[in-house]
Amino acid sequence: MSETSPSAETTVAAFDVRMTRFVDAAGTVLAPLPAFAQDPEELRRMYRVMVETRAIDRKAVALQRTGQLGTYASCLGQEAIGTATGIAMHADDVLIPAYRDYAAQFLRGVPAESTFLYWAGDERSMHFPEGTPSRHDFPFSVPIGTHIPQAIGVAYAFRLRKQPRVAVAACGDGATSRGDFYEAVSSAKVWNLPVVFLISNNQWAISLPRARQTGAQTLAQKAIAGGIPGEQVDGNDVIATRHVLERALAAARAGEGPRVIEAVTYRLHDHTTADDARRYRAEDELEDAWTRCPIKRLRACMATLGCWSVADEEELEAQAAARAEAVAQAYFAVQPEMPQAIFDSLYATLPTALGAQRAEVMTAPAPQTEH
Amino acid sequence: MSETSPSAETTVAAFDVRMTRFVDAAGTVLAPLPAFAQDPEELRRMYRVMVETRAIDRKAVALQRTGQLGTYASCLGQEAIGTATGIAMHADDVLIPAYRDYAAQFLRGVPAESTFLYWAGDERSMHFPEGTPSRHDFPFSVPIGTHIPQAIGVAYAFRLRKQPRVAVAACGDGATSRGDFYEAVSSAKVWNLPVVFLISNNQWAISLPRARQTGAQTLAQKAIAGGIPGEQVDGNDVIATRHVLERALAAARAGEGPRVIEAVTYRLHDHTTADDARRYRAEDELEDAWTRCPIKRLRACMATLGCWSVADEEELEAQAAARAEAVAQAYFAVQPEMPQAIFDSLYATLPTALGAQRAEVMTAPAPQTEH
Amino acid sequence: MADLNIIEAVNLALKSEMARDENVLVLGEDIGRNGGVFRATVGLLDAYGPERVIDMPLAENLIAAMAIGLSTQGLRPVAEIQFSGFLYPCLDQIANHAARYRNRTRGRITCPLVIRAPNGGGIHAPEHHSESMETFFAHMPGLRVIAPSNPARAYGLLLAAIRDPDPVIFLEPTRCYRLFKQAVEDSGEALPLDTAFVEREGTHLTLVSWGAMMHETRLAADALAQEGVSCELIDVASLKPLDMDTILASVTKTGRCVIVQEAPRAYGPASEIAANLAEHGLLSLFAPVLRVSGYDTVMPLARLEKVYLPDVRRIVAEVRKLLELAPVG
Amino acid sequence: MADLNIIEAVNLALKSEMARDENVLVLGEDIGRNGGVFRATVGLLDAYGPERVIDMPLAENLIAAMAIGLSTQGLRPVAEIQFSGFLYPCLDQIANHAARYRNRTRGRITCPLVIRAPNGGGIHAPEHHSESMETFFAHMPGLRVIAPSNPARAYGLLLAAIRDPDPVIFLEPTRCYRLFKQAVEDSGEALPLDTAFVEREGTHLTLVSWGAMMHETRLAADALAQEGVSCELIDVASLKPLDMDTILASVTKTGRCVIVQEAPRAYGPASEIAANLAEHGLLSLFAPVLRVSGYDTVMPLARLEKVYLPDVRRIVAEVRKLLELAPVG
Ligand SMILES: Cc1ncc(C[n+]2csc(CCOP(=O)(O)OP(=O)(O)O)c2C)c(N)n1
Ligand SMILES: Cc1ncc(C[n+]2csc(CCOP(=O)(O)OP(=O)(O)O)c2C)c(N)n1
Ligand SMILES: [Mg+2]
Ligand SMILES: [Mg+2]
Repeated sequence: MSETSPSAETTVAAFDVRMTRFVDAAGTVLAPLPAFAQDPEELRRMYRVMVETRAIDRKAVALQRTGQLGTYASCLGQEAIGTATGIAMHADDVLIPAYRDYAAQFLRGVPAESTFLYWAGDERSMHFPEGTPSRHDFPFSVPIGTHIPQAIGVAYAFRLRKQPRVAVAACGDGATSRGDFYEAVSSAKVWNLPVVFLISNNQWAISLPRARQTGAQTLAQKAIAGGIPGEQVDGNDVIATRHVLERALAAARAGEGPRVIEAVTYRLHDHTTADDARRYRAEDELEDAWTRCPIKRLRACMATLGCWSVADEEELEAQAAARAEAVAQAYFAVQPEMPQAIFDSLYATLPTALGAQRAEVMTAPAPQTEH
Repeated sequence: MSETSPSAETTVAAFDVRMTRFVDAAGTVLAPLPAFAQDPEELRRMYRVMVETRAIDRKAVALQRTGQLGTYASCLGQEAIGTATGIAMHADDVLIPAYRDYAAQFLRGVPAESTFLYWAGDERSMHFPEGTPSRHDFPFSVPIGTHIPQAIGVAYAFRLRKQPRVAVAACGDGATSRGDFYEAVSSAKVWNLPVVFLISNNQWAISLPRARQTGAQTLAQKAIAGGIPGEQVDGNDVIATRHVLERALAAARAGEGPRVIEAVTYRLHDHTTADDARRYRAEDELEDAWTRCPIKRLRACMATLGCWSVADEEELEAQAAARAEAVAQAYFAVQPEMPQAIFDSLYATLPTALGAQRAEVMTAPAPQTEH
Repeated sequence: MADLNIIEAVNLALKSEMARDENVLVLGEDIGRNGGVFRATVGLLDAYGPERVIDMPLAENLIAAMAIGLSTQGLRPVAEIQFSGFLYPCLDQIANHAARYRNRTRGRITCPLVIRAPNGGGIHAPEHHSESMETFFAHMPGLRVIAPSNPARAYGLLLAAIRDPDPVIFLEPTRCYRLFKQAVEDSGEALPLDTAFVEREGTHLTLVSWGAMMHETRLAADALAQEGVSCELIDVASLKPLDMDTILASVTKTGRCVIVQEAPRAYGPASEIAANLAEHGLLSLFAPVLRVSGYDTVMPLARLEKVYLPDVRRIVAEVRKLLELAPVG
Repeated sequence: MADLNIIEAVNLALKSEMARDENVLVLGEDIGRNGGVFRATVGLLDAYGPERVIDMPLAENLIAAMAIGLSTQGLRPVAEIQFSGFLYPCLDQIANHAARYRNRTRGRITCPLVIRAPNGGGIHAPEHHSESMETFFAHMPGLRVIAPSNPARAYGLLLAAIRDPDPVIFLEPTRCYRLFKQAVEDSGEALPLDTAFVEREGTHLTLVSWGAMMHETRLAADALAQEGVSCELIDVASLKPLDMDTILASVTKTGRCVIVQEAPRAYGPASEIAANLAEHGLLSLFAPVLRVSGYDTVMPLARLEKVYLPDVRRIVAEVRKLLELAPVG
């Protein structure tokens, strides 16, 4: 092989990926905080959402362990991302979520008992209440990543109608290996769409570690394949996460086009309650990850800033526990659907050809509520 | 929105895309040539392949226009890439081609009449002759891009067996919009596979111009999504194209992993003979593209270097025309297959359940050969 | 009232509905300036602009997903998939999302979208361009699957499909796109979905088909009429939901049924019709229910595609076989 | 000879065949250290190493394509798709490539691969985990589709599938994975493909099923036996190619047939069997061919999945209906 003379090669494009962090794992503030984070009430608000989300999440796991809920996917350790998302989005934006984005859903008006109902296996859980921002939102997409290209259509509708709205398509690290993710990223800039792709990189896709998911050094750089900005953020730093999300949403809303955000976090729980991560994950990795817990971090930060006391903490713990219990009770109170419900939202009007099937179901013995 | 202090953001990754060119459109040598190109015989060889390929290609178009061939996809203007590929690959590498890579196929032993037979609609065209390198190769994949992830399996087999072989997966600019392309690029480095992804960016996917295919500034940068090197090459400069291909193949063979090459070229013909590009493409764009024709360029370069004469050109033209005519005759001489052929390669052994269907076909009137 | 072929009728329906409802938009590969590879969308770009006539990157999965996203926002996307074999990458989005959103959100999110594609072979097209895709969609709960067989039905059923509040797969008969013309009025009137059309009344047997094979079946009925065999001719038109009432009424009358499909035989659409006859029509049947179909082979390339495709000869032969088993009168 | 459940039998077949043939390798999501979400691949990583037990990135289309690439090189990949609803992204690769390479290269390139997946519902799994996917594959020419119903058949048919020189889709009955055990010998002996199994002889009617529904059907036959109804019980096992000879022989004897499937009714696998009976068995039939099936609804989430799933009660009810129409003896 010949040596190439330098003049035969020229650089035609260059890219970089940046990472944003304001608060480190110990709670130390590393850089001047964004304006919203200079308001202690805002810090307390974010903290409260994270703690309540965790309490509800723990309740769901407890219900599953006692046979009162189906398989459940915990958001333990990832509360900062959902919280930042729920706060950063405007009411009439559209959230196309991944299944650990509970905090964002709660902030947008999904009652937590709906979440429980979803994992119990009841479609009404995805009806979402009228009059809340969640009414615009998509339900979880279990087929990983397949919802992401749908965001292209949603954002296209906003552009067509000249609405100042943004679609936020959220997914995990595993989802970024799929063609679905890529086809959305690759095309979003063709129409300069108001869409933000938010990756919660929690380092694992069930048992597959991030490093074996793709050869890419960062997931943010997958944006480059679509010619759009990609950036990393410390997803356990709720301030940084909210900051980059607000910046991306504002840019998209202002017509500056799509963006990819990789929020780096860690899945502190098993993949779901049906999984046992000890099978494939080293204990010390998990222990180490706990040191970066987003809740601990914000608490330490607030303590340093002098806006959070032991009494505040105790009061919040009690509140959160009460809320989680109330959610469980609300969930228990939901009456089962009638069997014919499996036909009644299938089409706008049930085709005649299906009438006999529906009738058959109505004469069958009534199902019992199971969890 | 707050201003971000610089210290909150750090650069975590940086990438660039380079472009290689040795000979410009006028045939001027821009940089010291690689060793192979310092041998006039090698230049003449590459030139001959390109000219013969073009003659055969024109013959195919002529046959189609006179009703003697089905829809045909011309490689007009893209002869350099196929030629470079066919020369750069080793005999036992595997070519997983796109449908304009005729020159590469010819160099690997596919008889040109097979190409004609393919577009006439005869599956025997993809049988490829024993004892030639093409025997390892894949047939064209009409569903755009779907063959690319298959290269992952092929290259994995090489790695598993510790064979010094490389899989070359070729596609057009349009194909790079597909999840198939991405899933291959995204995963190739996970196993550090010996695979080269070769994009012939001819600026159009039927009527869609490159700029509306994706937001990416270059197609080479799609490599970054998989954490692998991506580079551009002037695909109308056969020397540069062969150089970067040989370099990529050697690297892959040496265990240095996968790579993406975007060869920038132009589709001088309609998409296929079923297309009329005047419907959507400006005449002056086409005229301008002709000034960068790879054949003209190498001829000018050789003329300057003093290794190509008018007499050489005339002799080659005559040879190429004769070869194209011989190909057509060989194609005409192929006898039609029997109707039951539609069953006979369906399974290794035809399941009993299908015996009656095969028998039915054998008693049906024999089909007439149509083009 | 103009004489139109099927592709012109499709084009007219699109034009007409885009004019009537600004929420209707079309998307697909090469559908803008190029007017679509079969010219179904000719003139739409000039009439309605690039925002409503969207040339798509080369990714069918994206086309389906984008159509879903658009439809959830109350738009009425009509997506074109260029050739039948390229519908496979859409199946995931259609089965797992389009067909389900209404049900899984108990009516909150809906997908009033249409996916149009040419279906079937017979035009000497390249590989993967000639597949018959009905079964894949007809087996998916929550969808409608329409396969028009002539210009008037293409027009009227496409209007109905676009206006329908649920996802509709609209499979057009490739080989009949330009085969014949018919007077089609741009009346803006939709034809009913879920309804089979009795195209010709007859007494000896019922011939059932849809899409491109209706044409061969019609010709076979003509040929059989010459021999004194009176065929009732049914165009299924809507494969899902399937109007078995119309087919059963006919078979109850004739006692004999031959179903003609282009798709491979095994697990094809004709089997569903035959199964329903075996369940609900058994007592009326004088003779076996026969299926004339493509073979269980990969769709052959152009040179042998005629071997695969059911044609008048094969339909007539099956009918004669049937009449030997159960002679008329 | 150990007592094994179906998942253990699958695991044993994989282990056994990987030991016998070094070209066999497995790939899929979470199949390595985690042993697969259903534990079908437990122990393989330790026994055969990461080169032959390949944990895949989260992309089913890639899994199918990679399996194809591997198989073209003479390897024998056995891919696992984690849940049935995630087979959709594989359909393009399977229909357009795996099922065609042999035919389109006239025998030069072949795809001796297996794609295994759990099939069907009944385990209260999340959305999209409980689909019945037979029809999609059974309609594709060039494939084989196997649906074992018990441990011994899972073992013997999986060996056969891996050794077969053509692509095989192997759909495992999710809800029966751990439902019962059976003595399975690690004999290395494959069962024949293309063959239905007469599991129990009977005289009054033929009950036909496969996969998970075989279990319900068997229980129904037991219940009916109590009432003096003698059912011949057929496990189709191989949906493609379909062994109609065995089914026809039985129906010729009994004159009555009920087919049980979990998939949605319309255009489902039972329709193909019923259609064949309407064609080749009509004269033997005393009564309509009945299909007990899932409804034409989206597979409900856990709380209502039992409403959807055929069970002993529904099977027995259909049989009683049939016997009313055509009483025995
Ligand atoms: C298409 C598809 N394939 C496989 C699965 C099974 N599955 C559920 S979650 C999961 C891993 C997802 O990983 P990631 O995207 O990182 O999200 P996380 O669970 O870590 O939040 C897999 C493989 C699925 N749900 N969908
Ligand atoms: C999956 C699929 N979709 C659509 C088509 C129809 N089609 C054939 S070639 C082509 C454009 C291909 O563009 P590109 O990849 O740039 O290759 P080129 O033809 O320019 O060489 C299209 C859309 C196809 N063959 N396959
Ligand atoms: Mg993850
Ligand atoms: Mg191109």
